[in-house]
Amino acid sequence: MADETPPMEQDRSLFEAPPMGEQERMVEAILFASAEPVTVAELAARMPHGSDPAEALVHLRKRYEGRGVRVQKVGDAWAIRTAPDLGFLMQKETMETRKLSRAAIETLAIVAYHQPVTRAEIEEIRGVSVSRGTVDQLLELEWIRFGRRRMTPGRPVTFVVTQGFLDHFGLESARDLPGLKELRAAGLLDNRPPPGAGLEGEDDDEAGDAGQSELFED
Amino acid sequence: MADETPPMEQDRSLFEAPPMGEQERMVEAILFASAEPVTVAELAARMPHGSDPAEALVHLRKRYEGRGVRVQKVGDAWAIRTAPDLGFLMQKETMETRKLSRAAIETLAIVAYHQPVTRAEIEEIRGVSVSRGTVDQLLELEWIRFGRRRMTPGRPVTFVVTQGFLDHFGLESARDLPGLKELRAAGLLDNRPPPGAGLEGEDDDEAGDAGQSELFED
Amino acid sequence: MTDDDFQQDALSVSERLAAEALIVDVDGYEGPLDLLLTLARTQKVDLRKVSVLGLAEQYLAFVDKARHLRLELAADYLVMAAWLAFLKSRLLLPPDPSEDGPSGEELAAHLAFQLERLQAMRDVAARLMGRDQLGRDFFVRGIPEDVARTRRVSYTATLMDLMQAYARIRTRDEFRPFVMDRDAVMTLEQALDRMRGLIGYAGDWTELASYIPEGWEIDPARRRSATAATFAATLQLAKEGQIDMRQGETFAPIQIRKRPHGR
Repeated sequence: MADETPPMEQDRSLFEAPPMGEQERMVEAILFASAEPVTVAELAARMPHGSDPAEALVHLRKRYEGRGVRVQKVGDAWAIRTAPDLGFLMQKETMETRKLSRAAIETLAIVAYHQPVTRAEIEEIRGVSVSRGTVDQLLELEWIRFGRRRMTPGRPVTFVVTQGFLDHFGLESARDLPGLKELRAAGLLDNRPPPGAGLEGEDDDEAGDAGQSELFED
Repeated sequence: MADETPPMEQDRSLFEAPPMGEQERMVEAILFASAEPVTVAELAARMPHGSDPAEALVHLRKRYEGRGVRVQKVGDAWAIRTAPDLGFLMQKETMETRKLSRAAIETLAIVAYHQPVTRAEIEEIRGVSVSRGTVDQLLELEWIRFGRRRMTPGRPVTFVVTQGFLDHFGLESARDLPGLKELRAAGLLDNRPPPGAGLEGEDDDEAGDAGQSELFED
Repeated sequence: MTDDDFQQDALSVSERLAAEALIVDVDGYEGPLDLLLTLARTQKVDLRKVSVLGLAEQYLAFVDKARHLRLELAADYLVMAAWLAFLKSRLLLPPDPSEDGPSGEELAAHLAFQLERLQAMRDVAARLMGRDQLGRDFFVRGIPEDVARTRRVSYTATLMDLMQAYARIRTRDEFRPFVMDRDAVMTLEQALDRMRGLIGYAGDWTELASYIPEGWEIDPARRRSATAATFAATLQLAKEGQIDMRQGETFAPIQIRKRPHGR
């Protein structure tokens, strides 16, 4: 076998093909990591010279019999797939993820930084009105919830962020959100002249509900 | 083989949890299907009522020992990853990773070994200020995130490493960082304030963030 | 003889090059601590046994050489030099019991600790980067399963998105001219712009109050501001000779009209 080896092959191929157990491991790893089903020819091209991926596949296929996943032929290629009887477990995997809209993410950011905050205050900070859909979406995602009513005329409801929000963003508490100064230090803000008077001033009229604003004094 | 079982699934879960062999298959299927690590809680939520994914994981992990892929712990989650010794087969899958600067690598190591750590502490250890881009890059890679605020004057935010960091470097937890024990034993992870840092007191444990930067500022 | 001369020259040239190389390398150091660590390594001893006094002398000699070659050193290098000179004197002189503050030994021990710690972090950083890495040595599932049975949409956002959104809102605010921060204020410029546009239609005497823009006449604060601004604007236009103004008596309505030969 070694006689026929082209002179340019790797050193490894000058010796002999790896043992079948090793070849089986290789096929397993390649099938697992490949983004598409892999043909026997492709397997052979990627494995050390002299390997026999077809035989390794037979062993591997047998090894996965009755397991939670199985080695399956797709056209003339091979892939690892979930056992059909376990398909019901995959329902969560079918979720389609989409980015939040800019309006939603800005509203969420304001709730997180200024909670408890009323809709009117959100609108004041964003400078545009907040559509019902945006708030509904954040409520539905369970990232914000209703807080206490504000003891001001009209007794408006306030919004606060939820534990689910903290979990999603990997925060231990909303107080750990970085302040302006830290955002700037992390390069998330352009280096602009320091703010003379930030939003705190506008919101401070209700001392009891000042919330987190004290965190952002630069 | 069990192609016709799905309708039975629901009924069965009303009575008892599936046998452990079945649970192992389920965990196997879920972990195979997901590119991201899956927590035990997520596994439990997706498996029939009464399942014990933690125990199933012990069996599954053992089953994959020495195989082409392995069951790996990542923080409090689990994932299947190819065996590192087979990386040479995977040139096709290799992603072009952004080359990290020396400053970024050192900053990452300091966050990992000293976490939770403030920016001032990072600067104290490196002896130079940390540029905006460095922290920004590590945040963007999702290798570090903001941790709890330090309850010291100024309440600075801290940085900690993420699950993504553990996953990337194949670590079960931050406790498994190479050389961590030796560093700790040598006292090199202590927060040791410079002598005479504060005139107020010599209580070494309550190290402020003033740090050695004063050395360079006089 | 000539050979000797030649050799001497060659030697001094290479010496000079070596010295310059050393200095030019200052740019390659990440601050004085990095430079000190490099110098400490040339002592070829365990970092825990490094001679801080010797290190201080090495550093001072280095800075001296840089000065000699008229190379500019960043301020923090010079600050460190001053501090090390101070440390050196503390280490050499017998301790003065009347003096406050840490002893030279304490300061030296802390510097040694810093150097050892920095070196340790560099070592573990190298070990960390030497580990098998995801996407390079080991790999995730290439075909994450997606059995399209129940399709649910889940919205996602990262912490970066959140912080960038907040930063965006906040910077927008920082940049708003401060007069705009109070929407109950009309500026002279606004009023002037408005009046210039309207004055062409004022052939007859009209009351100044009728020029208050819509939406400004109800809220008292807004009305006050708009009146003041509009009045100031008419004074300006009168001064420019574009309008005439009159007032029947004190507190009577002010009236204006376009000057017939104006413009």
